[in-house]
Amino acid sequence: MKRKLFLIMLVVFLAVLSACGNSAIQSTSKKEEGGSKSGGTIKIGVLLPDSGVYASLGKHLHKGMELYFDSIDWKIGSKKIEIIKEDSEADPQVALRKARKLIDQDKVDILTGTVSTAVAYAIRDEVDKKKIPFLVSHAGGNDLTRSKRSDYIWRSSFSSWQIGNSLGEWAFHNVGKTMYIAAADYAFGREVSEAFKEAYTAAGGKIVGEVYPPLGNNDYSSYLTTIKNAKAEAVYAFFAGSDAVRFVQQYDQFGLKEDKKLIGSGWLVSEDVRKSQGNAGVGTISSIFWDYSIKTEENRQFKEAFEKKYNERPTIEALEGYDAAKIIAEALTTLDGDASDPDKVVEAISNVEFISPRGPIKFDKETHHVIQNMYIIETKLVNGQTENEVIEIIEEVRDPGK
Amino acid sequence: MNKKGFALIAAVMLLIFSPFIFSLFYLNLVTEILILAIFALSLNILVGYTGLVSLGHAAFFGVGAYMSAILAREISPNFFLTLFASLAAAIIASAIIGIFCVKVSGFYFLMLTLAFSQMIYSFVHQSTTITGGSNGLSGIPSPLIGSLDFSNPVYFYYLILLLFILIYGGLSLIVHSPFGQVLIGIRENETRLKSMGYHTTLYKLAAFVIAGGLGGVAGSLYTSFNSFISPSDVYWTMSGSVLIMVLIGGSGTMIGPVLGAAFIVILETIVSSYTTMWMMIIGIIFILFVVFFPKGIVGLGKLLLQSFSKSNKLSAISGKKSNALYNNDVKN
Amino acid sequence: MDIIGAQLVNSISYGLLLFVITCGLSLVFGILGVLNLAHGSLYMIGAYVSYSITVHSGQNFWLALIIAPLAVAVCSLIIEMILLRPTYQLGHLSQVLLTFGLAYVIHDMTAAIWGSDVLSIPLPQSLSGTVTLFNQAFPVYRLAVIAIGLILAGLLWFIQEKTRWGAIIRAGLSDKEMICALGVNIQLVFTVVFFIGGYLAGFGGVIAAPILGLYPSMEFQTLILALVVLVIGGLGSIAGTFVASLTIGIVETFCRFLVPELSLFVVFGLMAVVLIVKPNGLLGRQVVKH
Amino acid sequence: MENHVILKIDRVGMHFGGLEILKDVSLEVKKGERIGIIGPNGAGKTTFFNILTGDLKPSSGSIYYKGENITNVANFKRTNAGIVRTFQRNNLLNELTVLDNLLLVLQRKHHLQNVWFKKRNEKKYPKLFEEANQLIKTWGLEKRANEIVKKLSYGEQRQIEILLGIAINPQVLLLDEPTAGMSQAETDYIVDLLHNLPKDLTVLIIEHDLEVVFGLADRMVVLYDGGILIDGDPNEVRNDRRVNEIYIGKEEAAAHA
Repeated sequence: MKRKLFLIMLVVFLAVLSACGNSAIQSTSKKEEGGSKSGGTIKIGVLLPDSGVYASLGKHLHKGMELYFDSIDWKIGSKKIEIIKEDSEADPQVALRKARKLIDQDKVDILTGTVSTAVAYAIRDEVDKKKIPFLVSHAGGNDLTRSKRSDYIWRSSFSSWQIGNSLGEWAFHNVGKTMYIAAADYAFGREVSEAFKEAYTAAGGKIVGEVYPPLGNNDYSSYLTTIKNAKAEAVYAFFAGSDAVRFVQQYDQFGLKEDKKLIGSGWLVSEDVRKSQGNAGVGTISSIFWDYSIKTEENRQFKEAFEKKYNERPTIEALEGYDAAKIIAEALTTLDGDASDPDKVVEAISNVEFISPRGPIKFDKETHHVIQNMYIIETKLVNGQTENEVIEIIEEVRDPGK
Repeated sequence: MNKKGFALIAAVMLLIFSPFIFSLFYLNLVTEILILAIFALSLNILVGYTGLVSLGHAAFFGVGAYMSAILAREISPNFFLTLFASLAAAIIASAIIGIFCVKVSGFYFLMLTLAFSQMIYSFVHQSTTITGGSNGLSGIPSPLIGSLDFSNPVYFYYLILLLFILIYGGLSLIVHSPFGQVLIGIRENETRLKSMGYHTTLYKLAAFVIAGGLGGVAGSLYTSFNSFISPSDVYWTMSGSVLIMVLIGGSGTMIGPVLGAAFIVILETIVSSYTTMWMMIIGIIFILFVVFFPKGIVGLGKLLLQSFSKSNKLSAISGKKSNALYNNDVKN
Repeated sequence: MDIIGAQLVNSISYGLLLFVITCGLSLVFGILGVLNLAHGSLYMIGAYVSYSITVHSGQNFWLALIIAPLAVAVCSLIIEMILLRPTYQLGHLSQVLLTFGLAYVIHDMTAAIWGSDVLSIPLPQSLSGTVTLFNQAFPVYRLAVIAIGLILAGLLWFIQEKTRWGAIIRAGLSDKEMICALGVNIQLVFTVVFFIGGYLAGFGGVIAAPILGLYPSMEFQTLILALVVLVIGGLGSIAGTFVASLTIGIVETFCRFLVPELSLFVVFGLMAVVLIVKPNGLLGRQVVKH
Repeated sequence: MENHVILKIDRVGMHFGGLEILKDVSLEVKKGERIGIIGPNGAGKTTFFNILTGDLKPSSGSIYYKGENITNVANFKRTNAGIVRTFQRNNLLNELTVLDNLLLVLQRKHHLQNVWFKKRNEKKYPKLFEEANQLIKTWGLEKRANEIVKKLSYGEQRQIEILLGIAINPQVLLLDEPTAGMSQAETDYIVDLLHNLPKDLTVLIIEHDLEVVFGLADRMVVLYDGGILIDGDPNEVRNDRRVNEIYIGKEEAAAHA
């Protein structure tokens, strides 16, 4: 008898519970929630990896964002800015779960982040369906502003096309007529080298061979021997993080630097890996959209502020975080801090235009992708340490969107 | 009404009312737990009932998931089509792999399943044109049954709940059936089973295929749920985490893997919002369970229940405790 | 022909690097029957400790090579005494799981101490040059790794075959009760073997660090590779581990050279084939049932 | 039918590496015979059993069962054909109950093992449970039916070891030291049970306890150094000088030491 009574009470209890609160049934049957979202605060959901292989990139993006919001005192007009961080790990499914939490539970007004392109693709439908403005601050997969374009997704970082394409023509004229390509075997590596190949061969260059070591490959000796014996004047490489450290070091150790110039994307010799490479990176030419060595007033101020706050040099990810924060702030300022209407927010983002530490940036309203300068940089030895130097600027590079 | 039936009805009722109580986020979380619970239940047939510890179960999850994703994109998002195609693909894959794996046992079985799953992983990772490579496949249309669209999370939840109940019920029938008892016998002493006249290799293969097939179903549901699949769900770490779910929950019991899945998903979701050290926390909890509660959450629960229920005489406890611990589901 | 020769040198150097990384795991498994899934983590600790030492000692690689393996061995000793010793009665599967949980814990501990940036250790000054073989420059350090691998293999072989300790160890392999009867403290054997296993893991970490670098999740990658070597070689056989390391070195290097698309596939393919055709590994002991 | 040969072992040899364990052993077993196999440790008795059951493949020679060559037939198939063994060391499903151990045997016998979706309980399988309970009762294990096997005494486990073999209704039963390690009372009990086995059942029994084996067997085979030394009437064997020298004498010496 007791149990039957308990069951009846359970039913009553559940029925009462379901009558109040915002249950799933209610929120899915209602169309728009209107102003119930934020009161006096603007909630920004930040989805970045705090653990796993990309943790250090996530950390720098966070630092950059916080640096900018510090500078405006975490306020836009009368509204307070609140960031809600979630760890995307390196797992798209976990990231999607976290994105749902930010959107459904925390009711963020704007979403930003994602280092991994797979994560960005994974949450793409969710933000599109729920009309959450999503500013991509790192993930560079081409399709995000092409076939997977959404009204609510804007990208302030880069596309793999921009990275690869920018060096193609320049390399043909200044490096050599024959090229070997070595890139990490994952979607991004393939896209970057594809874009480079296109531009390089269009200029008249010849690709002698290609090799795609797996992501996280530990020993490049076999590939290097193959490359060494190929008849190419130079090598275009795409590697990042620990792969970049190992590849550049081993490239030097196996004596390839003497007869084949190494060129590639900026991550090959970026701020965060150069120190670990020793002097191996010296002489490398790469293309990227920002570098520590850019000599503009905006960049000087950014570097100074960053070094003062964190006592270390900013990395390119710090810059990405900084710019993403600034874009969000500038867009919302034009709306007086009212982030309740996602359509107005994305409209405001599309009109943002300012001079960033990386040079002037604005958005392509067609593709939703950032239009920015690309820099060709060379790694040199300065006072016993490697430093990059900008040797050429390619202005206003626009992703073709196709 | 016995104790067990009562608990069952209460649990099912709670699940049925979930959409009325939980907010959307928690409802999605419950959906995800149910899908991963199906995955863990499938592995449990191998690990818990047949005694074959596999470190490659994500392979079948992946086969099912990619099968669903490709079919939904290229042919039709019809739910039954994707579900049964995934089931069939996973059954075929597990039958082929199983033929080799069931010939070895113990550590060798662990390593051989790992080897096969890593081969499938590298295939998925490499075949960019079919599987989207490292970026995975996204924008997969939500499942349809006739003209009914399951993009609404509440409908989808009920669909998953129904499937979960069917699979849970089906599996508990199987493990208590004469066939299931053969599997338990193999776990306990394969030599003896052979000398009783059982073709144990065939039974192990059957268990492998059931596990693989249901793993594929779980993968298919996961794809439908998230509209997305990527190679990280086929990687060995996925196999490792589902194994942890089974072991923490309580292997060789029906409810254990479900509790394990819930525990890990909730832990990972909640804890990682506060600290980046969630791996350490899972690691420590895992170690504690291995040392103190080798029978998982289920074993812990039974211990607690026994120490609470004062009606039991002391002698009955001491006599029955180990009984319950070592023989969780076998007797019922 | 030069390119084949060069690739052969690459194979051997990579293979012996694998041997240096793996032999500790093989030793512990062979003697104690404990599959230490925290082996990769001990390797990682070795690499990070040697990083800290080189940074604070003005890039003194040799100092790191002396201290870091000892530090790891002490860690390993602590793990054995606090975690494993009280749980020997739980059985092998539980111990495997225990070390797996430990790997998770160590993962976050190292991340908390050393951060998640990519780090590396510069080559020791004296070994940083190159030598030309088969018309190609080879880093001296790679050749040194070959020498170290060979010496280590020889040393382990000598200890196992020619010394009293080796005799005890071999006895322990076949019959634990017997060595108890011989009046040997089996507890001590376990502790010492675990200590040595930890030392070798740390040693591997220091030797590999200048080549492989330091980065988050490096231990899991190493662990998987080490398990593959262990399986292919035959469980717990030092000679088997040596042969397997070289085999993988050769197969993987030449696969990268000839069909690079398959290089991820081939190692696991090789492992599967060995497990199917010769489940005891290339040089594993034949286990007779009954 | 009395003189019908059920099992024929034809020049079976077995070696592991360089070690020769069985040398050209030949033996014909007639239906209903009770054969005792004795011999010193290491004579190859258990290996001989393992070859008969298919747990080991002989290096040479063949085995015929009811006229059919079964040398390459898998062990479980031989069980199903009627050749059933018990083990020298208890080899039970230790974590399961006595009843569950027995049910596994019986469900195989009644071809119920491939039923998937019907719970195995007393209501749904009344005959199966009835038979199991009957056997348990016959063997005096009623109070132990729902105990986990490993909680039972050694003697009781030994009893179950034999029970599991007999429950299949074998045609040839191979008993590997059925009374090893048992007390005198337990041994007597087992011997009594073995005496009551159906008369048409063929039994091969390895036994160290000579009292037991001479009591049960109507034919004795002495294995020595991998070959058959003597094959004959129990009384003949008992009085054979060679047997007393190489086997019995040693055993007794050991027993008195």
